[in-house]
Amino acid sequence: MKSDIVNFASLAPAYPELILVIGAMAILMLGVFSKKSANASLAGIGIGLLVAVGAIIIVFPATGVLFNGAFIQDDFARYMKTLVLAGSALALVLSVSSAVEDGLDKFEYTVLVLFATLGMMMMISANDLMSLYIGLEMQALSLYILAAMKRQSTKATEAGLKYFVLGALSSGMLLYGASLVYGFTGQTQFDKIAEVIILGERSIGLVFGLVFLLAGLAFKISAVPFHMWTPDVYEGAPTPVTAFFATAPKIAAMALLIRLVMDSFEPISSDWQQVVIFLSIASMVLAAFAAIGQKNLKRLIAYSSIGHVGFALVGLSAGSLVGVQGVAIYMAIYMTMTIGLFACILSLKNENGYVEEISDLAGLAQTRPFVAGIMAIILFSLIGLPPLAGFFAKWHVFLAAIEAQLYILSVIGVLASAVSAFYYLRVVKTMFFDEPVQKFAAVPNELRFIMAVSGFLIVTYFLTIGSPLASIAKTAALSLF
Amino acid sequence: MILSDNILSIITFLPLVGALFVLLVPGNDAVALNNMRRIALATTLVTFVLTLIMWSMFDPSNIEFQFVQNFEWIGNVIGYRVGVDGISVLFVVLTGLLMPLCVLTSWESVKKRVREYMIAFLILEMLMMGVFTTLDLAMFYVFFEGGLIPMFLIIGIWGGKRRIQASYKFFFYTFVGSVFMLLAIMAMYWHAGTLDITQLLKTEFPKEMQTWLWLAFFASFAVKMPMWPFHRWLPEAHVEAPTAGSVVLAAILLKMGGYGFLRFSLPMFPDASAYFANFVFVLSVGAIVITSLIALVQTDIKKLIAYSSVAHMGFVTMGIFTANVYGIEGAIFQMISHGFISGALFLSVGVIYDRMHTREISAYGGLVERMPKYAAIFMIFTMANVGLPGTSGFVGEFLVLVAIFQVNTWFAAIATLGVILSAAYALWLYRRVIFGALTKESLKSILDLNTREKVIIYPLLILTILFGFYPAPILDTISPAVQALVSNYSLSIGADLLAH
Amino acid sequence: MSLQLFFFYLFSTITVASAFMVIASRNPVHSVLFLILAFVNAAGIFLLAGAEFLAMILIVVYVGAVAVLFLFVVMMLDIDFAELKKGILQYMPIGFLIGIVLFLELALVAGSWVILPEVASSSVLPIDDTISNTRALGQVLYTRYVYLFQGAAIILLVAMIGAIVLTLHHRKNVKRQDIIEQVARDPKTAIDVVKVKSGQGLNG
Amino acid sequence: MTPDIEIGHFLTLAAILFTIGVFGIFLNRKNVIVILMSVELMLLAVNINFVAFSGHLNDLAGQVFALLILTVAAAEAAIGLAILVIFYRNRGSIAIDDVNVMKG
Amino acid sequence: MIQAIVFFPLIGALIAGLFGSKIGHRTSEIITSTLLVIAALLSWWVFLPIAFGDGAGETIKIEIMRWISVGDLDLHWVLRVDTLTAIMLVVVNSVSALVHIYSIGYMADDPSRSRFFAYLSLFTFAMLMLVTADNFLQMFFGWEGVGLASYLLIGFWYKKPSANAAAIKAFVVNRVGDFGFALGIFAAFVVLGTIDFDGAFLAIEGAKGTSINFLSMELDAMSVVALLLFMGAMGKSAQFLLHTWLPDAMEGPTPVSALIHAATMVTAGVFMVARLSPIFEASTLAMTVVLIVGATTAFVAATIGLVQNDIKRVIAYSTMSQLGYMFVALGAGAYTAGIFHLFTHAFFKALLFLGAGAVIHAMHHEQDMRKMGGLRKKIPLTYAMMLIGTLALTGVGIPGTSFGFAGFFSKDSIIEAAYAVNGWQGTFAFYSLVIAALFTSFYSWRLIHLTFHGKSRADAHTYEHAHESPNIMMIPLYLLGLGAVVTGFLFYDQFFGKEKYIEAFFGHSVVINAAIIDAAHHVPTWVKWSATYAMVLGLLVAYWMYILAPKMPARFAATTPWLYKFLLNKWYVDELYDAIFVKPAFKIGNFLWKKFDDDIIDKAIVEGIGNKVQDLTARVVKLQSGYLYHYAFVMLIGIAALLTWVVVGGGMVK
Repeated sequence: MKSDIVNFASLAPAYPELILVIGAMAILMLGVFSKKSANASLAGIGIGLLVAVGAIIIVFPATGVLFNGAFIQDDFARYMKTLVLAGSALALVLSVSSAVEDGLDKFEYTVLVLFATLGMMMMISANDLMSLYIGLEMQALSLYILAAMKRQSTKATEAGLKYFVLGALSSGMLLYGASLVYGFTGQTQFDKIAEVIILGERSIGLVFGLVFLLAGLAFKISAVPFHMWTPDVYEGAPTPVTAFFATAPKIAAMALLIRLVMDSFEPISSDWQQVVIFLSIASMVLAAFAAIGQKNLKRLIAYSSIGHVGFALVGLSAGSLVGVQGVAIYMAIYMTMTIGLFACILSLKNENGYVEEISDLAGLAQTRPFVAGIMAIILFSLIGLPPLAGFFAKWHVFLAAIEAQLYILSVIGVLASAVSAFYYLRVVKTMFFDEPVQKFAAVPNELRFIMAVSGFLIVTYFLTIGSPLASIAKTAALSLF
Repeated sequence: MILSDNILSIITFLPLVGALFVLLVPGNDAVALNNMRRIALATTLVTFVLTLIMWSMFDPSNIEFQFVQNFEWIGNVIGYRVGVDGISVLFVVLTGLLMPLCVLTSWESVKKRVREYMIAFLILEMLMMGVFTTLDLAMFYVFFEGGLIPMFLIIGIWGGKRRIQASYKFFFYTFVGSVFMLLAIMAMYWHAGTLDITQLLKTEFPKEMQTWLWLAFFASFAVKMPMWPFHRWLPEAHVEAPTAGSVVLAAILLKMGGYGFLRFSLPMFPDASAYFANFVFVLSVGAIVITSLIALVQTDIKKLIAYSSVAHMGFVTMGIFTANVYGIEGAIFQMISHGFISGALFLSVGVIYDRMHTREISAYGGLVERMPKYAAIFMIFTMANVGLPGTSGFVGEFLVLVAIFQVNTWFAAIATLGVILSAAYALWLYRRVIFGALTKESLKSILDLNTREKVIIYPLLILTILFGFYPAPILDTISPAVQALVSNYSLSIGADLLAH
Repeated sequence: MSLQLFFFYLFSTITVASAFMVIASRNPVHSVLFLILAFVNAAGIFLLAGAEFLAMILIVVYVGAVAVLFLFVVMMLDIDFAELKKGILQYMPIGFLIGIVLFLELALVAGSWVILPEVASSSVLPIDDTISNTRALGQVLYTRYVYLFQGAAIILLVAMIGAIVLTLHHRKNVKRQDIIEQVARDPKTAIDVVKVKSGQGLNG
Repeated sequence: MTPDIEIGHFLTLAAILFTIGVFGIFLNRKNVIVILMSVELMLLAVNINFVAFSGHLNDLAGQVFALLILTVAAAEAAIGLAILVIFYRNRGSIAIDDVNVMKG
Repeated sequence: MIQAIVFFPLIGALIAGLFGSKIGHRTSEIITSTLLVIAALLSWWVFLPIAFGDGAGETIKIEIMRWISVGDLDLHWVLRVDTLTAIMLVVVNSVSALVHIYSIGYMADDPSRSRFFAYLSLFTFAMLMLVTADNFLQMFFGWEGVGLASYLLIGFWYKKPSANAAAIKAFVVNRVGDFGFALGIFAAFVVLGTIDFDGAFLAIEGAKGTSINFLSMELDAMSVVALLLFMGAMGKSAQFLLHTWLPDAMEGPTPVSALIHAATMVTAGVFMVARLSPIFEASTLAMTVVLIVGATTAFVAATIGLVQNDIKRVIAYSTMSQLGYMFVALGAGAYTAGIFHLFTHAFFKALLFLGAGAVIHAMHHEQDMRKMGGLRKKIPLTYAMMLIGTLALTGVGIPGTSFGFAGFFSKDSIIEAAYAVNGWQGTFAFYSLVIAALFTSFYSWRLIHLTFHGKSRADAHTYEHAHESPNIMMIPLYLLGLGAVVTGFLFYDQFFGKEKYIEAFFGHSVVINAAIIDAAHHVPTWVKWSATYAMVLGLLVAYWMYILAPKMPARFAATTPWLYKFLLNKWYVDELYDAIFVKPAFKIGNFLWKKFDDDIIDKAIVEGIGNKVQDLTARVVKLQSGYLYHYAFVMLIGIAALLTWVVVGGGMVK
């Protein structure tokens, strides 16, 4: 009954988490004991904290398994954590300009984002069903609160309520699955589970446990049919929160899903593969169709994110190194695009407040050419048109699917992407082909910067980050094999 | 030599640099707009000169790829590889030639959002150049598909009344068509272990696989060509696009399909190509006859020319799949010459559209009265379109027909019928627009070609006639490469026959 | 039937019945009370399974805290007796079908449990019958599971922050005690002498 | 200490409770709070599973897991009720059919 | 020198066409005409030594440059001159030069004369390229070139809708012929392996008797080649079934009619068959077809000519009929006779057209003969010239002597040759030709009578102001008149005299079939006289009907209205084509466009998919009802489905 922590230095792989949790509590204290006007600077500190943690992950590549196997830090975890931290930090940056309007001008907002991030990092590093659960819940509870944080808003509270109820349901399913897996293997640690599975034949309880676990995680990444919360929550939650929802938690949950299936259930890969394929097809197809009818930008993005999760799962379906690498790349590109897109949306404010309807964007190319240009780039990239980054994202995952000879999945996937082009183009059309109807307030500088960077990365992906990202993602993926 | 090593990369990416400069031009006043136009023109002109230099350095007798650069790139899967051979070199030159003309065409007719327009065009040029120079299959797809974005915007922003439907149609037809190719490319990668086209050309794919790959590529190229019955996007896109857009569409974008067939379908999937040849022929002659008949009844000038493009592309596909030297050289020649001719025809339509702002045939008549020079030029291009000997339009058609006659006389006979029909619709158009009495009030003060328009059209005119009488520069350039292609093709078909 | 089995059936029957009543009763207060009943019986089941500490925790934390919190909220929100809305039966058949399918599948699992001998013998944390359950848990919770323990602690912190940030209202019109202000009062500010004319009253 | 009662009994009980919880969620049209209770029932089912497995596997980890679940579920219930309260403040109702501003 | 002959017209065309507006009409006229005259003189310079001196020498070949070289196909631009070409050079350049000169007068009032002269010269150039071709494709170039030029010339008065229609018709109908020509070239390339003339002719021996799969039929290779090529000839030479464009082409200015539709373009078909005579010789079937088509054309055109009222149309049908004669000669194997008729016909037919032009000029562009009459006194010189032309056309002469107008010699040669052909086809051809000769005589004299004799039916003003044309128009007439008189007896020996003369003259430029020539020379005397009888009979009837009893024609028409109508409407061929080809083409086009493209592809498929997508979208969106229990329900259905799927699909249930 001993802990494997012998001294402080042996905690090195968990330094990022430690720093984050200490920092978060420090900010909590600062927030409690400082005036309301200090909120913005607290957010700044929070961003700095996230960046610092990210820097530590990148600069000090300490890897290893800690806490008797509950926590693992490897290249994959480092890659995904970097993405998550970037997503969280950017989400905080995005909220600066609209904090007051969105009811986010509270220090608790920063703190909760930090705790959510901590949860995500725990998810990514989870190597045990228990740490999986704890990380997941830490993240989820923070997010429930964030969604409902604009508490005077009917929409936000409804979003929080829906998210919470369905999230709790999904947690129940996940736990039921965890209990079955535990019961049928006697283990909670991922690698040990795999060892046990190899020994015996696959039993029905185990497979059911797997399915329940997958369902629980599918909820977190909002894969169909566990996606129902997504459109409503995206629409209802304050926009910066939505931006946060759409990026970091998904990446974390996807990382967790990957680790779970690749580590624990590798021996019964055909079982989880068919589930993942189902989730993937359902997500791609449903999102493509459902999004066409949307008028609200945030709902549109919600469906879009559902679709993109479907595409990412195409890579996972292959269950191969190339597939994991593809998903890793996909999530990075997806995050870049999504953050950029939200920066665009948050930069559009007219006399009635922030723009949420697609029709409000009419003629944006003439009134705000920069925003419209970046947004168009991002939308084309989301469609998956070369030479933009979104194409390469799809390239990597479909490459894996083809290698695994998942032809039907691939064909459905590419057709779904063709259908999805329709709704993205509608936005482009509104911005570029229609005549302008309204005026917009000036664009805050930090958003301008985010837009520019994300646009630049998307456009020059194949020249700049494409190659390094591919090799980093490959290193990350290799650590799972 | 630095230039010859990098010339293809320079040609490909120079327009991008130009686009960047256009982006950075400050201000939006008349001077700034003119500066943007000048930058665009200069960029395209320099690119054109470079393509000419490249052509002059190109050694036709060498059937290998030339000016090659090759290194691994993204994830060691996609490589940066460029190079041209006899089949692709002329498309590069054609693209180089037409882009300055397009910029010139848009000089005055495009008044709104000049900056975006020029950027879109320059990016489009880069992508088109990339299609023809890249030697990596994935990058081919990137360039091939990337053209959708600028073209979608060009049609949608600067197009005519129904521009939105047209741009959507253009986008979806081509997009849906090409996604299958993407999957096929991946399958090829896993089979061959590389995306290097030079390596893939040496790879033998199993027969069963060839069939699927061929069909996937076909879906993409057939839409792009476009082959009947996948052609519906073309008339609308042509009609609604601004003049320069139509020119690029007709003169270059359509050629990507033919180029693709030549570069991939034929050499990489020879068995499947042989198997599907008759299928292609049926569609091709169908295109020739059917779209010619449809062209006959059009009321919109651009639509008529668009349909005639489809018919002409029918000759191209037919020529390619005859898989003999006449057919393939004819097809390539036809593509190049169609580049001049259809480009010039759309430019010509643009000339009167700029003046009258209508494309309805019935709105014109008797133009020769006021515009004799225009009438003469339009006549020459009409005749070239009809395939009159002495124009470049003839040589390609003739070679293709010679080729198809050797393969199947039925197809040859029906395709030759197209010769009659093309005369009918082209002259019928000419008669209604140019001839007749000038009775319409609106036309009474219409002006003949101005200097800028002459500068645009004369080069095409000269080339059309020059290559009609002396096609050797083109044929000599492509000949060895085509010979090699054909002999490899028949070798693999023949070898296959022996195996059975 | 052994005594243990008898009690198992007793507890489980009551648990299931009260669980059913939780979702079936029309009065939310009754639902909460049935929930408490279900928890108490579940604690009995825990005891039968050998988890004494958890059984106690269930009663202390769940019955004592969570369920009471539920009750509190139900009372606070003063929810009406909801009448059964129309259309509820519309989804009944399909809902029932799904439920049955789900149950049957879960039951399928129940009958299929086998454990490999090598798995059984390689337990990570074998239960030591010589020490009490509570002690055993205490031994691992702060050592082996310190990471998860800390994580759970943070979750509770988050829940606390959340509850406060969501529900704490600084209402303007609510009177609060401010000791400094109370102490600092003097007659000048506290007393206002008003002369009231007869028959008019005091019109504030 | 391995309990005398067969594991199947526990699992079946858990399955019944889980199913009841599930029913409670989607057949309930009255108010949201019952849904929260249904979730508690599901978690109870899970805990029964864990405890039963723990006993039969002779492994303490299951009980630790159940302990964690109890802790976290309590926190979750707190958050849920907090959200419910502010929702009620906004809408004056927690009837399920009223949670329907956003759809489509 | 050859280059000069061929390219002077091109230079003229370019100058007049490109710089016409700058240098003025008069300068354009002078330049083009001068260049043409020089070219014509040079042509004679080439021709005369062959005709009267050393005879045919080596074939001259002048390579200009490479053209298409692909695989085994190696084509060059080569000017090839042998006797046949030399004859054509003379014909083309002479007539063209005269027409140029004539046009200076005729077109004096036209505002865009330089364009006209450019077209004329361009036409001449194309024609020269055709006749100097050394391979099929160059010939095809010239072939299409004249098609283009004729299109431009017919449509010269672009404001007239009828002129436009006629121009398009000419081009398109010619293209129908070209369809065959093109296929013929392809077939020749396949069968003979090359499409250079010399190479192809050499390969004929080997190709004889082989068969080719054409349109899924196994056919004799040479017949396929020859017949396909002949189809081209039919189009260009307005043979029956592909003749409809020729009468309509009279919408062009009259000099154009003279140049194109009399002397040069229409004879291209004849020239082609003669040039390719080795190929035709290799196929009996083809020869028979040529013969029959020619005979039919001669007859049909003559019948139609009987009732036409437009002065130019009468001559046009006569042209068509005479072309039929030429093809009969070719079909009979008497190629030189065909060429002979081509040669003489060029002069007298051009004369007739230009004369008609002079009449029209005099009558202020009135072409309807019913509104003429009595012009003899007003324009006697024109009358004389027309008379010469008519005498030549009807073939006035005394058989057995060397007295006769040009047409007499050539036409009689053909009739004799036709008689000499064995078998039913020979008989058919012979009688068709004789009857055609009768009709020819009738309508020619009818033309003369209606136009020049009797009383004027024109309105008084026009008649009063009718006047002789200026000299610039009359001099070409005189020259052509001279030709119409003398070319017959002057060149009879070279074309259809003794075999050795012919051989000396033609060399190897055409196949000389000694047997048929010999047989033609030894036909019975009645045969030799038959044409003359027919001519005289026709003359007499015409005289009776139009001078003695002017009411007869109307009564005649009234008694057999169906025949009259049938002929007046040109055998209803136009209407037939309209019904079979033109209207259906537009209808099918419309159908394919509106029904197939618009309705099926666009509406049904593309928009159908679009609507399906919309439907699906609506349903999916409806699923997202906003109700929590629905959401939960979906999740639970999802998990239940997944569980079931892995259980059933994963083989967990045994």
